[in-house]
Amino acid sequence: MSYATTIGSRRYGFADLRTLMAKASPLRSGDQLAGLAAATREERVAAKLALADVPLARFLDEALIPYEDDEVTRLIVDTHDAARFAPVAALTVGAFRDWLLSDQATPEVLRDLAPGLTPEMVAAVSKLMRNQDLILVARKCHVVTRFRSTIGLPGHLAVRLQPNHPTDDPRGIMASTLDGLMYGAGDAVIGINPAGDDPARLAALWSMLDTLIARFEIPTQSCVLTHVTRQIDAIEAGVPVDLVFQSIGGTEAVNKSFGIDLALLRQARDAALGLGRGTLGNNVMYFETGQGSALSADAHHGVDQQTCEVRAYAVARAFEPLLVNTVVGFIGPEYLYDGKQILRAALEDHCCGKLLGLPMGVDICYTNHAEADQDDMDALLVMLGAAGVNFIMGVPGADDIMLNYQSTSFHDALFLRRALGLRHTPEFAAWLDKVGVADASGRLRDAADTDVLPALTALVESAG
Amino acid sequence: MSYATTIGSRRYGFADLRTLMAKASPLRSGDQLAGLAAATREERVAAKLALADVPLARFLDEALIPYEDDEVTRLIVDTHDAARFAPVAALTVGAFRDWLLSDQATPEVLRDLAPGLTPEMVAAVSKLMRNQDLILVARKCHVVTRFRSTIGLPGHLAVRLQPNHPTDDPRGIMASTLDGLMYGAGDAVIGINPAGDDPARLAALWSMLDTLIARFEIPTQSCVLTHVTRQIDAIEAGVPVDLVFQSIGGTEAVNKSFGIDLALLRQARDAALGLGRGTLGNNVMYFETGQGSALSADAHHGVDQQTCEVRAYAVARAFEPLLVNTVVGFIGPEYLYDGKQILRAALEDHCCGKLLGLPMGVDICYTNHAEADQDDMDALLVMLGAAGVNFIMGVPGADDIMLNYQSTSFHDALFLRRALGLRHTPEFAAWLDKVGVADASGRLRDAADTDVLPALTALVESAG
Amino acid sequence: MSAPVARLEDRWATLRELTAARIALGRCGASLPTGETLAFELAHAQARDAVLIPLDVEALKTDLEGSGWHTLRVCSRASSQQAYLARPDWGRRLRTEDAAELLASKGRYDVVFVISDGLSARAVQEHAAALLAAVAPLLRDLAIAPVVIATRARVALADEVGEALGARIAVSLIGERPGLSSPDSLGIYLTYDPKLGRNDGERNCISNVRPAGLPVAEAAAQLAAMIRAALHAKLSGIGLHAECQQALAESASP
Amino acid sequence: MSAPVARLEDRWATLRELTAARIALGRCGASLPTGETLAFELAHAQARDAVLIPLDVEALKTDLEGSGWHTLRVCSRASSQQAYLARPDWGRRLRTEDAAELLASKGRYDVVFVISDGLSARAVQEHAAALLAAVAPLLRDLAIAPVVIATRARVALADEVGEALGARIAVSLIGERPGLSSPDSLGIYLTYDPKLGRNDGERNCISNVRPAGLPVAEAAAQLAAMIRAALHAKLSGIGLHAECQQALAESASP
Ligand code: B12
Ligand code: B12
Repeated sequence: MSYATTIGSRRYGFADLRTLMAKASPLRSGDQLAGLAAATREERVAAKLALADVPLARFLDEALIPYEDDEVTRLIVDTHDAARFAPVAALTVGAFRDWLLSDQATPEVLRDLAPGLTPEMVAAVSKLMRNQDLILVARKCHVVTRFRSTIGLPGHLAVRLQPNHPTDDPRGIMASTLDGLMYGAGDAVIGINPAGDDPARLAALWSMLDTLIARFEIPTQSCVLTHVTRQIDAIEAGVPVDLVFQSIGGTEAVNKSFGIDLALLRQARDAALGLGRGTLGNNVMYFETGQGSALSADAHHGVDQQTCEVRAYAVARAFEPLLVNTVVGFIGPEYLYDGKQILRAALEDHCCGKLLGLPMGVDICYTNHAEADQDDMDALLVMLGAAGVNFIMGVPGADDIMLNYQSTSFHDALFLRRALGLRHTPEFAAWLDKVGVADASGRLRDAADTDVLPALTALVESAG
Repeated sequence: MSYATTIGSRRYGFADLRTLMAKASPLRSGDQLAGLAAATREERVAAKLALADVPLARFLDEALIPYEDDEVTRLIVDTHDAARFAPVAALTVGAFRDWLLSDQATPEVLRDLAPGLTPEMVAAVSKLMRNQDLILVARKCHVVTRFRSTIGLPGHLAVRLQPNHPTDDPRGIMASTLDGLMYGAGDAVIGINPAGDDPARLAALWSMLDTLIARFEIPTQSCVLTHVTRQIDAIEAGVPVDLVFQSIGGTEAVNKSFGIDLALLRQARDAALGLGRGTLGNNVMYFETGQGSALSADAHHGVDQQTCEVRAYAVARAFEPLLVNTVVGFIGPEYLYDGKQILRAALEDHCCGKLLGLPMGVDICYTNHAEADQDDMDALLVMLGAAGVNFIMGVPGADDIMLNYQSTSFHDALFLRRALGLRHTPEFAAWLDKVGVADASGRLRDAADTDVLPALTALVESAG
Repeated sequence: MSAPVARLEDRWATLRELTAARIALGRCGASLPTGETLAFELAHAQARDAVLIPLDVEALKTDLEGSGWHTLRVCSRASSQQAYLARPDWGRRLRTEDAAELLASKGRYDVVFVISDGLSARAVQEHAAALLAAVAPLLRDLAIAPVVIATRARVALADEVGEALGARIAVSLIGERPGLSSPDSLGIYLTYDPKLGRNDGERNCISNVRPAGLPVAEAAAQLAAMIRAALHAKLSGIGLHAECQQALAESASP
Repeated sequence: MSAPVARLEDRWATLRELTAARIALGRCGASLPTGETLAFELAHAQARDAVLIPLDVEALKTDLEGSGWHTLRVCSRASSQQAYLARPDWGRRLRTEDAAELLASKGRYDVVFVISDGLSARAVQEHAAALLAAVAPLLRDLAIAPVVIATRARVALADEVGEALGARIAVSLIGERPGLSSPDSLGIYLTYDPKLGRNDGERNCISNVRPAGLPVAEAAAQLAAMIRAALHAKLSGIGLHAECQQALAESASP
C-alpha cells in the first residue's frame, strides 16, 4: 500500500509503511547514511502528516520486515495481545498521540495497554512527538522490576555502577567499585564490561562481586557483560551469576551478527532463573541496545534506525528483564551526529521502551568523534530525569577507560538527584543510611562518617 | 596585567582580563563575529585554567571597560559592597565555583552575598561552570519580587502573557489575552509589545489592560513595552501604567543606542513609584536584555557578549525590578548560532542574574534563521525549570505574529508545570481556582466549567 | 467500538477571527493536539526556506523600470547566504567595486531608496515596488535618486549607499526576518544624513508592512510624512520623535 | 581572613594507584571540583584533536621497511576525514585504483597485515610496527603478504584487501576510537577467508593494545595463537571460539 500528502501544489508519495516511517523520522545521520532520510524539511513534515492518518491497526497488516524472513517479526506478531489493543484499535497514529497525552491515558491504563502495542506502532507515534511529549508520556509509564532491589518506582533513580578496567585487573575494578559505592551508586546493578573473555578470569570477576555483595549485604545485583554463551557456560560451571546480559537488536539478522537468537536467550534466562538468586523478584535479564546497531551490521532491511531500535525492545519484552539500557551515543557520529541527535534519540528510546512496558535506563554518553560534550549530557540528564528514567550509568569521572567513551559519572547522578529530588531504590537507600554513606534523605555524608570504608578498602586491596 | 597557562610544551598568553574572559567563554557565534573567541578548543581550556587562578579581588582592580569611559562601570564600582564581598574576598575564580557548589553556599548566604559581587566576577565564574553547575547554583538563589503577585518563590513558575498583534488591534490583543488567561498564563505580567508608538493608541492599550485587570480582579500587572520615554509621558498624562519597561544593555554606549541612560531610568522608576499602583510590593520595573545587543550596536569595547550581558544585570539591579527577562535567542544566529548555544546562554544568563540578586525570567526563543527548533526549546524549558526560573513567556501557539520569532506557548508552560510540578504564583493560583479555570492544584479544568468565560468574551468583543 | 475523544476543544474558537495569532488550539492533557503540532512544524519548515530563497533581481528591476524608475544594482561584502547570516558586518558594507560604481551616479538628492533583500526576499519581491509607487506621488517636489537594489544587505548598508550617492536621506526597504505566520513582512528604515558609522538610534522605523499588517498605502503616507519631518528637522532617530512631538504640541497650542 | 574550604576530599585517594580510572575526585556539594572539571575538559579537547590528526604514512613506512617489511599503500573511498566519520561504508571500501593495484601483488599468502589509521592515527603510529616486529618471529613458517598501509580505513577494509591479495587471513591493526585517557589504543581484528561482505560475527578481536592496556608482546602472542587456531579450524569469529573450547576440552580430557 502507498501513502501520500499534498502540501500546497506539491504531492509527496511514500511507497510503503517502511518508507513512510523512515521519511517521518526526525533527522539523524544514521538514516542519512542508510539513504532513508527525508530529502527536505518539507518532505519530513509531509511524511509525518501522512503517518498521522495511518490507522494503528494497519501495522497489524503491513509488516515492515516480512514474517517469513525474520523471527523478531514473528515474535511481535505472534505475541500481540488483541484484547489489550482494543481500547486504541480504532485510532490513527495521530489520534493515538493525542490520546497518550490526554488525561485518559493514566499510568494504570498504559500499563494494561502495553501488551497490545507493537514496536512499530510505538515507533510511529513517537515520530509525531516533540521532546516534551516524549517526556510527558514516559512519565506516566511506571515500570517496576525486582531482583534484590526495587527499580523504577516514580520519583526514584537507580544507577548501574560500571567499574571497567582495560585489563580486567581485579583490584582496579574493585577500586572503582568502592568509589561508586561511596558516592551512592550501584542500586541498579554492579556491572563490569570485561576486556577479555577467558572463562577463568571471568569467573573470578563474578566471584569477586558476589563476595562484595554478600559480605556487605548490599541490596543489589552483579553482572559481567560478556557474550551470553559465556554466561551460560559460567552458570553451568557453578559460577555465582546474578543477571544474564546480552546486547540485542531489532532484527534476526542483527542478532545473528551478535551471535545470538531468541532460543539462545530463552536458554540463558532459564539457566539464570534456575539459580534462584533473586530475593525480591525474578527479573534476571539485562539487555543493552542502541540506535544504529542494525545498520552497522547491514541488517536493517531498509527500516529506519529508530524503528529497528524499538523492535529490539520487543525482543527484550519477551524475557521480563530487570534492566534495559539504551546506550545512546555509544557507536558514534555516523548514527547520531551531535548532542541534539543523541538527546532526541535517548528520549525516543526511553519513551518507546516504557510504552512497551520495559524498565528503561539510558547510558547517556558520547564518543570523542561525535559533536557533543558535557553540556549536552547535562541537558540529557535533566530531560531523562524529568521523563522518569529507571536508571543511568555511573562511571568514575564519566570516563570509561576500557570502552573509550564518556558516560555519566557518580557526580552526575548526585546532581540529578539534587536537581529533581530523585531517590535511590528504597532498599539501597536503607543500606546507604545503615553504613553511613548517606543520610536518611539520601544526601551523601562526609566520608569521615562512613563506617564501612575501612572494611571495603581492605577488600579492594586484597582482591585478585 | 597579563595572564598565562602552559599546557604540555605550549604556552598560552592573554594580554588582559578582558581578553582572558573572552577566550574562556564557551563557543558562540557572537564572540567569533567580534573576533574575540578562542581559536582552538585547547586555547579555550587554557584560558579557563588561567581564569580559575585569578583572585576574585582582581576584578575590583582591573576594569574591563574603563571607569572614566562608561557609566555602567561607574555604577558597578561605586555600588560595590565590600562588606558583603568579604566572605569570598580571598577566593580565586576557581575556588569561588567550588564554594558556590558546596553546601556552605545556602540560599540565605547567597542572598546576602549578592551586593558584594560584580557582574564581571559572576560572568567569570559562570565560564568555568558546566550546564549542570549553572542549574545547581541558580536553584539556590531565591529572588522574590512583588507588585500585585508574588513572583519567584521556589517551586513556582510565572508566565508573562504576551498577546502581540501586528497592527496593535485591541480586539486581536484581547483575544490572545483571553486565550492566555484561560490557559492559566499571565501571573508574571500581561505585557504587550506594540507595533506602533502613537501615544494615543498606546494609552488605549494601557487602559484596556487596566480595565481587564480591575474588572476581573486579576492579581497581576500590565505593561506596554514601548520606549521608556513614551511611558514617562504616559504616566505624566495620567495613563494607568503598572510596570515601566525598557531594553537595557551592559555598556553606556549600548544604552545610548537604545536612547537611554541611567538618569532616564531613574526618572522612569520615580514616575512609576509615584503612582503607587502595586498592592503587595513596589517592584515597578521590567527590563529585557539579551546576549549580542552590545556587539550589535558596536558598543562592546572588546568585551565578550556574555560579560556584556551580565553587566546589563548590574544596570537592572540598581532599579529593584519586578522582572528581568533575557530574550535569549531573539536576535539571531550571528550571536547564538544554534539550539546548543541558545541553551547554554540561557542557563548562563539565568544563573548570573540570580547570583546578582535579580528576578530572572527567560524568553526561551529562536528565530527562523537560526539552527533551532521546538525540540531545542523543550530541552531549554526543562533545564530552566530545574534551575528555578522565575518566569517564562506565554505566546499563543508559540508564534509571535508581530515580532516574528518563536517563543514559548501557553501549552509549554502547562507542560513544564506537569513535568516538574511547578505552581502558579499563589495569588494567581487562587484566582484561577476562584474563576474556575484551574482546580486547587493548578490543573486546568475543562473549559465548560469556567465561570468567567462569557464575561471575558464579552469584554474582548467590545474592545477597541 | 468508538474511538475515545482525547482532544479538548476551546470554547472561545469564535475569537479566532479577531487575530492571526494561534489561539484556541485546544489541548490533549497539557499538550498541543497532533494537527496543530504538525501545522506548526510545516510552517517552520517553510519559514526556514523563506530565509534562503534569493531575490529575483531581474524581475524586480523589470517591475521598477516599468514604473519609470532608474535602478542601480549593488551587493554587500557577504559572499554567500551563509556568510550573510553569520556576518552582519559584511552585510553592512558595499563591495569595493560597487561603492566605486555608485560614485559615478553621485548627485544632489533629497532621498535615495535602497531596496534590500534582508531576511525575506519575498517581502521585497511582493511589496517594494508597490510601496515606491504609492510614495512617489507624495514626494513630487523632491529630488529622488535612482533606486538601488541591494542583495545580502543589512539596514545599515543604506548609509554607505546614501553617502556615495550624495543623498540627504536614505530609506532602506528591507525584508524583515520571516515569522512563522508572516514570511512576507517589509521593514522601512529612514536615516538622515546617511554615512558610514550611523547607529540605529539615529534612524526611524516603520515596520510590519504587508497585507496582514500595515497596508502599503498607509505605510507610504507615514513614510512621506517622516521624510518631510526629517528634512525639516535636519535629523532622524530618537531626536526626530521629540521634534515631532514638539511640533505637535506647538501646533496644538492656540 | 582565611578562605572557606568548599572541597571535600575522598578518603580513599590511596586507591588511585590501582587504576587509571578517575576515582577519588572529591566533591563540592554534589559536584566535581573545578580542577577536575577543567582537567576533563582539557582531555576532551585533546582527544577530539586525536581523531583528526592524520597518519604520518611516510614515517610508518620508514619504520616498517627498516625492519625489512615490504609495504603497499591504499586509501578508502572516504575523501576527507569528515567523510570518513560520516560514512563508514566508504571507509570499508578501497578506491577502485587501489584495488586494481593490489591485484598486481596477488599471491598465495597465509596472512596479510593491514595497518589502518581508524580513529586514532596515534595508536597505529606508536604501536603497529612494534606489534609486527613481535609477531613476525612467531609466524616464520607462514607466507606473509606485504604489509598494507590503509588510510581512512575501517576494520572491514581488510576484507577487500585480503581478497585482492589472495590471503587466507586478513589481520587489521587499527586505531581504536580514542578514549579520554587512552588516545593511543590499538585494536586487532582477524578474519579468515577475507572477502567483501564478511560481518563482524565472522571475525575475532584483540583489543586495547597499548602500554597501559594489553602490552604489545602479549598481544602478539595472542594474535599468533589466534592465527594458528583460525588456520587450523579454517574459520574465524564466533565459531572459532567454540572450536577453541572444544580443543581445550579435548586436550584436558585424559
Ligand atoms: C564500537 C564498538 C562496538 C559497536 C560496533 C559498531 C560500529 N559501527 O562501530 C557495537 C556496539 C555494535 C559493538 C558490538 C559488540 N561488541 Co564491541 N566494541 C566497540 C568498541 C567500543 C570500539 C571499536 C573501535 O573503535 N573500532 C575501530 C573502528 C575504526 O573500527 P570500525 O570498522 O569503525 O568498527 C568495527 C569494529 O569496531 C567491529 N567490532 C566492534 N565490536 C566488536 C566485537 C567483536 C568481537 C568483533 C569481532 C568486532 C567488533 O565492528 C565495527 C563495524 O564493523 C570496542 C572497544 C575498544 N576499545 O576498541 C568494543 C569491543 C571491540 N566490542 C566487544 C564486544 C564483546 C562486542 C559484542 C560481542 C558485545 C556483545 N556481548 O554482544 C558486540 C558484538 C559485535 C559483533 N560481533 O558484531 C569487545 C571485544 C572483546 C574481544 N576481545 O573480543 C570490545 C573490545 C569491548 C569490550 N571489551 O567489551 N561494539
Ligand atoms: C531584531 C530586532 C531588534 C534587535 C536588533 C539587533 C539586530 N542585530 O538585529 C534588537 C533586539 C537589538 C532590537 C532593539 C530595539 N528594537 Co527592535 N526589532 C527587531 C525586529 C524583531 C526584527 C528586525 C529585522 O528583521 N530587521 C531586518 C534585518 C535584515 O535588518 P538588520 O540590518 O539585520 O537589523 C537592524 C534593524 O533590525 C535595526 N532595528 C531593530 N530594531 C530597531 C528599532 C528601531 C526603532 C530602529 C530605528 C532600528 C531597529 O537594528 C538592526 C541592526 O542595525 C523588529 C520587528 C520586525 N517585525 O521587524 C523589531 C523592531 C524594529 N524594534 C523595535 C523597537 C521599538 C526596538 C527598541 C527601540 C526597543 C526598546 N524599547 O528598547 C530597541 C532599540 C533599537 C535601537 N535603536 O537600537 C520596533 C520598532 C517600532 C518602530 N516602528 O519604531 C520593532 C518594529 C518591533 C516592535 N514593534 O517592538 N530590535
